[in-house]
Amino acid sequence: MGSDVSGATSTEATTAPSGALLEVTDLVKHFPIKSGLLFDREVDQVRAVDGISFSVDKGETLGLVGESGSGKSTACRAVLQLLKPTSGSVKFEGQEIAGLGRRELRPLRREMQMIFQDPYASLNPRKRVGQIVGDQLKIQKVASGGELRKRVEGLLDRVGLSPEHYNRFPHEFSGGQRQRIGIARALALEPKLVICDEPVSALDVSIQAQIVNLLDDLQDELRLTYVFVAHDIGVVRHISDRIAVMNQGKIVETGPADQVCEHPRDAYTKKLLAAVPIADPRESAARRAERTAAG
Amino acid sequence: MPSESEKSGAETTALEGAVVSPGTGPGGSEFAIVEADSGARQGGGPWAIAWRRLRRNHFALFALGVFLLIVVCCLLAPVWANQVAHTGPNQTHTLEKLHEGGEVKEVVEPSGKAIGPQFFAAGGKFFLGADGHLGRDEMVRLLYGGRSSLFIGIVAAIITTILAVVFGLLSGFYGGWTDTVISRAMDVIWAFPVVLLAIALGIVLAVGGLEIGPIHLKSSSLWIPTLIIGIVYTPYMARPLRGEILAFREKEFIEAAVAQGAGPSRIMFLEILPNLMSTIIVFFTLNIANNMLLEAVLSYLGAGVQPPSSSWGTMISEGFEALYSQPLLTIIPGTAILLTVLSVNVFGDGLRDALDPKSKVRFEARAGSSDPEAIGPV
Amino acid sequence: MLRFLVRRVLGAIAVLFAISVLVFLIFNVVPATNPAQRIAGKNATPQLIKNVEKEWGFDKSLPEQYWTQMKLIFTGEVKSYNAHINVDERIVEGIPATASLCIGAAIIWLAFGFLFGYLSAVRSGGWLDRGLTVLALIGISMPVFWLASILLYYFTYKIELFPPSGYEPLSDPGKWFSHLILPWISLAVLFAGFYSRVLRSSMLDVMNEDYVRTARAKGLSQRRVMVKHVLRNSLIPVITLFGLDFGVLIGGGAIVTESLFNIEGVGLFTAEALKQQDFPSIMAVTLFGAFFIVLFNILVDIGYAYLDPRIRLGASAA
Amino acid sequence: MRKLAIFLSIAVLAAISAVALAACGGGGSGSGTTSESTSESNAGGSAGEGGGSEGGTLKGAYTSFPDYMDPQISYTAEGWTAMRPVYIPLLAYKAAPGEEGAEIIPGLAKEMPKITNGDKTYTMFLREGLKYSNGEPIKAGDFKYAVERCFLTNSGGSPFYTDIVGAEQFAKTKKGGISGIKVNEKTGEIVINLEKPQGTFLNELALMFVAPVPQNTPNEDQSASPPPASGPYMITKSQPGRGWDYERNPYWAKDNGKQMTEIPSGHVDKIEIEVNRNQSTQVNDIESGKLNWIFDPPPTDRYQEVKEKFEGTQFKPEPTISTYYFWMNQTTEPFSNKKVREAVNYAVDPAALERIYTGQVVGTQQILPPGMPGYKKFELFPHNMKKAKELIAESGVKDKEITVWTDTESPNNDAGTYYQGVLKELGFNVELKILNADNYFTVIGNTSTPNLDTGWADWFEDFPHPNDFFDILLNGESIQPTNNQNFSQINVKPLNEKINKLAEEQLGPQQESKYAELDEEFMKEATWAPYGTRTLSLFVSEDINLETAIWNPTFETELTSLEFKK
Repeated sequence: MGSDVSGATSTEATTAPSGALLEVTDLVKHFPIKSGLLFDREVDQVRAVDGISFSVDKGETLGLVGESGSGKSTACRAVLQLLKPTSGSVKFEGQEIAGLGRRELRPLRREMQMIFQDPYASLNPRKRVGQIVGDQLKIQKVASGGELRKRVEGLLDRVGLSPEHYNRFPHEFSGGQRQRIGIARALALEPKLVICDEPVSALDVSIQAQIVNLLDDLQDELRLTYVFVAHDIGVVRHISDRIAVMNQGKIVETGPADQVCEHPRDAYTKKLLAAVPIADPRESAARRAERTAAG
Repeated sequence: MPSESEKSGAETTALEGAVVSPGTGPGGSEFAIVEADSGARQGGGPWAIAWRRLRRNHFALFALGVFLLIVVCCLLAPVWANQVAHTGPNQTHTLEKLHEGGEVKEVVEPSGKAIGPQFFAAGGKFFLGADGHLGRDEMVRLLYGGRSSLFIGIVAAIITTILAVVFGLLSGFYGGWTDTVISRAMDVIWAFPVVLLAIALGIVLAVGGLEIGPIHLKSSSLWIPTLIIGIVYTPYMARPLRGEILAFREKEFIEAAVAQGAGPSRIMFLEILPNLMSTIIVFFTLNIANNMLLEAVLSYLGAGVQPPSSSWGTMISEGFEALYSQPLLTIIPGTAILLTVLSVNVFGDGLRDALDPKSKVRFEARAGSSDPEAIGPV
Repeated sequence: MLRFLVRRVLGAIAVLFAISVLVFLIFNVVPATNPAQRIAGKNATPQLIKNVEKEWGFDKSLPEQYWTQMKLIFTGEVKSYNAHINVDERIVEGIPATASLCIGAAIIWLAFGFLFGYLSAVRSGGWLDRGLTVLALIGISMPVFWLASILLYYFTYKIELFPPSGYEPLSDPGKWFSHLILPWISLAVLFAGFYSRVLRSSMLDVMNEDYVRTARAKGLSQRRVMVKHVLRNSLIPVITLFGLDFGVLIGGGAIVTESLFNIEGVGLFTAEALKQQDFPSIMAVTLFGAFFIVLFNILVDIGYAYLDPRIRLGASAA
Repeated sequence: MRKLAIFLSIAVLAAISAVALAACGGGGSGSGTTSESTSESNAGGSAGEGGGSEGGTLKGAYTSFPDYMDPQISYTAEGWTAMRPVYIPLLAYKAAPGEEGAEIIPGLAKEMPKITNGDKTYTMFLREGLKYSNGEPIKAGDFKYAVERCFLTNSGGSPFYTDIVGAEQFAKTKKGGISGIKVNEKTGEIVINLEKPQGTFLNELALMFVAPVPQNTPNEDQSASPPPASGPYMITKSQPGRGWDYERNPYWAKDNGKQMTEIPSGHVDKIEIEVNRNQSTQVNDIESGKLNWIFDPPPTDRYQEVKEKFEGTQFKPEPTISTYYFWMNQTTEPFSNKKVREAVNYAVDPAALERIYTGQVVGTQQILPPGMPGYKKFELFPHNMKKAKELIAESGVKDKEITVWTDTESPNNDAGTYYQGVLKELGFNVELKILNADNYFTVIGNTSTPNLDTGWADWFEDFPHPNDFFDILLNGESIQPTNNQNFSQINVKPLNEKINKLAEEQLGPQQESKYAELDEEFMKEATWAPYGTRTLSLFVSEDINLETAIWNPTFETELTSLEFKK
């Protein structure tokens, strides 16, 4: 309802061309704080996501950046309906998905997938790689038997793993390899939208680049649309077309990646930029001084 | 542990996940440690690893061997009874005499004292002597009694496991009202002195048997003590399971499954349940041990296996009536229980070390299932 | 803290209520015998049975009977079916004996549990550890009443080292002690084995924690590290268990030990009540026992918070 | 061959036990004289007069507290033994062993009642100047109150007195008193009117149920504070479940005892009874002298050991007037078939059961036990398994499912197991139900309990009168839906009539022989398979004079007869 209007008025930069793949409007997710001597009453709320709006075009990468606790992860989950939003609208290919039931969501699940932050917690330790990647093909009744195996092996190959890994367990892999498994899982159904929730923040710096590059390659190859979430604005800048900066549940600034990074308007964005490590020690020292002055 | 603090704990983690940095979820790091410890590139699945560890534990394997040997012996009870002793477990020989190498011995003296162990002197008859006034063959009764004890121990453990998994999953996974109802019901049984509950049920059912709908159980049925024991221990297993499920529910791989469109039953049984298996297996073995001890207590108090069926518990209780004149009648079945339970416990210990060397469940499993309420206060 | 207490106390009351209803149902819906017939005696005429039914209120509706029963229990006027004993008085009279048994046994099992657990953990993997492990497992695997009867047979009958049984009041400490020593031992063996295992594993867990390694690296002596850092931090699970176990026992849980050794405590009374299916007594002892279990559950939670400052009581969702 | 050998050995055993029994009986009846001789020989040793030394504190033990410590309500041997020296009814059983102990003598009444009005009116007078242990006078009205109190407290004993005129009405309304009892407080006259003649009424007047108590005694259980005593001892402290103490009744020596010379005054000054559930401990405590007397016999486990060690010095077996039997429900298949019942009688072997009871039952195969007036030994069904099987074959009953009932008390449970084996051998499918002893008779006494086919039971006399067996256990008219005692549910009209007719007659030699006939007639019906009478025992410490200790068949140990040696 009136998404056009609100979309247009809230932030001019998000006024994306019609035919946006994902359109999020006034999305709110509050967690109640309950207390009371005898019975729990809701005494307050944590406003994890406090009315955000953005949209993502086909083939585009939107970077969502903010500090820990700014509500990025909650926003991702609310968009994917892994958490029920308190209010607001989420449109996927023009279809309202907020408030849909599990069964109604199931066909849509094929279209939007998520890559999780923690490659250790996001893979079921008791399942083999083949199952982890292939199960959804079964759930969505896309493939089974030998065909399923073939597809999974193909996927493993595509993300840079060996097909022999099919029967291995997650604990036999390193963090980077695990994240590749997570990516293979997300791509198994050839989704249109992939939400990457800090996919590299738990990894060593050297491996981070490999994964980011992999994601980049895959995007080109499969014409994927990404929402890329990170707390490190440097990583986000590298991969994103546009950037939205989140602080305390709200989007404080959005715009094309370079614009946001070169000419930040919001004080918070500036602060984030100041935190990006710089290779040159001198510059880094200067930045630090800047930061303390700002703080 | 009180369920409340568990619940509040779950709520806090849920919030932390959302509000605080999702970067360092406690779950993730825990798994990392496990991995680091077990050697990141260890080959094979979790079961293969566990099996390799278990295979090195000779003591535990020996215990398993002892247990299996006992099981096999008890299964062979009819063979011994028919081929060697030539008598049944409930056949009385009050007035019979034993002709043994020219010597004639009375199976039961007029004073009621029974014949002692003959070993092979009488061709295997009365191998361990007779059981008191009735002159039943102690060895035959021991073997048949072992069947009852093992049946109760194992089947009750199966019942407990099924109930606990179902309740634990429903309660831990669905939360809300389901959780409240199940948790409160568990609280009640938890606060009920276990032996008291079991005995109360046992005594009441010993009179009339059980008739619920199509189920008719005679009062002498082995199923009555089995069911009682199975039900009574359920909360001790369901609670720790629920706790674990609550922790798993917050793990990202569950979200991943949801994101793939998996339904609740798929998540419960295919995603969560496999992760509970090692806990369940550990509980299961400990349950067998504890069930056999509880069976003994119940039978001793007249609320367990009903005579003339014998179990090791009833045999101790019968032997106890002749403790001063024939202490062997108490010592023999007691030793049988001790050996069996000890072998299960030793094996269970090894199994736990093999399956989950770092697991916190180690303590919970013990505290929960062998909660002294159950076997201690007796 | 207040919030925690209020909630737990209310929860406890609800649990006790549920238990009382459960016991009431078990004995009034399932069973086959009419207590009036039993009370009336073997030669009873139908008129007599009717009189008994009326006087004891068995002709009233179940909720009414339940209400009367609870009222009697809480006003201390409840009488047993069998001998018209005042059940509440009898329970109160049994407390000293039960307390003597439980406290004494607890001291023994804690002492041995700690000693064995500590040694086992310090020498983990060595022969001493293995020996103690086997000992502890044997203790855990033994039917308590069987151990008790063997002790009875050997020490009171065969070599007559200890007086057979019965409870002697503390007013004669020598007698009190000699009569309780066997019951203490037979009750303590299981717990000692169990606690030593729990302490061992929890100490091993703590020993692998970083701060212990740090303490060691700082050059603190082994014993100092073990006692000051490891032992202290390993206590939580043991304390938890102890609270729960002790609550059960003090509430009359030592049914078999008390009846085997003829210790006139709550457990013995429970055993008799169960044997005679004496409903009022069973109801009262069950509530009594459950009360202690619930009480010690609460105490354990408080003790928890005291030992581990990371746990805050009543801190839900905040 | 082998069977014959067994049979012979049983026969020999039976003969030996019969001889032994005869010897015991002889010893018992002669104990009066021997005790005098020993007391004379002991007299020089101490200051005591007569027997052993007077005074001292007797310590005793019970395995459980009596059902009630209240004369009107208690209905167990435990209670009766305990209160025997405390409460004296108008009439009393003589404090003597064996048959002599069945003799009824005047208690608080001056003499035996005059029976008039076609055996329906009993008139007697209370002795004068009697006092309770609290100093209050004993009044004639106290007797009336005692009878009424029986009904007011819903005592299990009250059914004995429903034949008194107005008693049934009183049982219903509990108001207005029992019109059939008239008392005159001045003269002490007591007149009791019965609805119909009752041959057992003298016996019933001598029961503890109607021992007078002060009229201000509350009409509820007084176990914790028993009413004041009329006998030689008073209960000074009673802790239900734990124990109780006696001291001498100060008014006994001064008043009551002077008049009731036939009631012994007792030897010790104090008696302390504790409840000790562990019977084995009780035995140890007797051996070590910590206890002087125990109520219950040594546990089966240690019976032989004690018997061998102490028989004649501290221990003597005492026969009781009791019958242990298997009942067979005649209203249902297969026991409605007389051949089956006979077969069971042939198949059950009392010799086996003697062993199961470790020698504490003496085999018999009839209703009335030795010691009961009217007992005449006969044996209709000598053990014969072959014949039993033939009878079953003749009866045509095959593969019938039956349930055998017994209780948990050892060795009754073993007896049930043995019986189950016997029935299996006869070709039945048998399920054994072993119920808790406290509940057992209530369950099998409820005729609506399913599967009441056959099972174990015992009966100890309430008083030494054969009517106490036949009327309660075998009269078809006394079958009732609950608290039934006629477990076989036998209902044979001519036999019922015979019982009813004999019940109205005072017991004499003629009646006794009629009861003996009745005994045989019931056994011809094979309504029970009786297997023995129980032997209990007296076991005292070393310093108690066993010779003078008296075992009364109704009240068991006479506490007043126990004295310390020297």
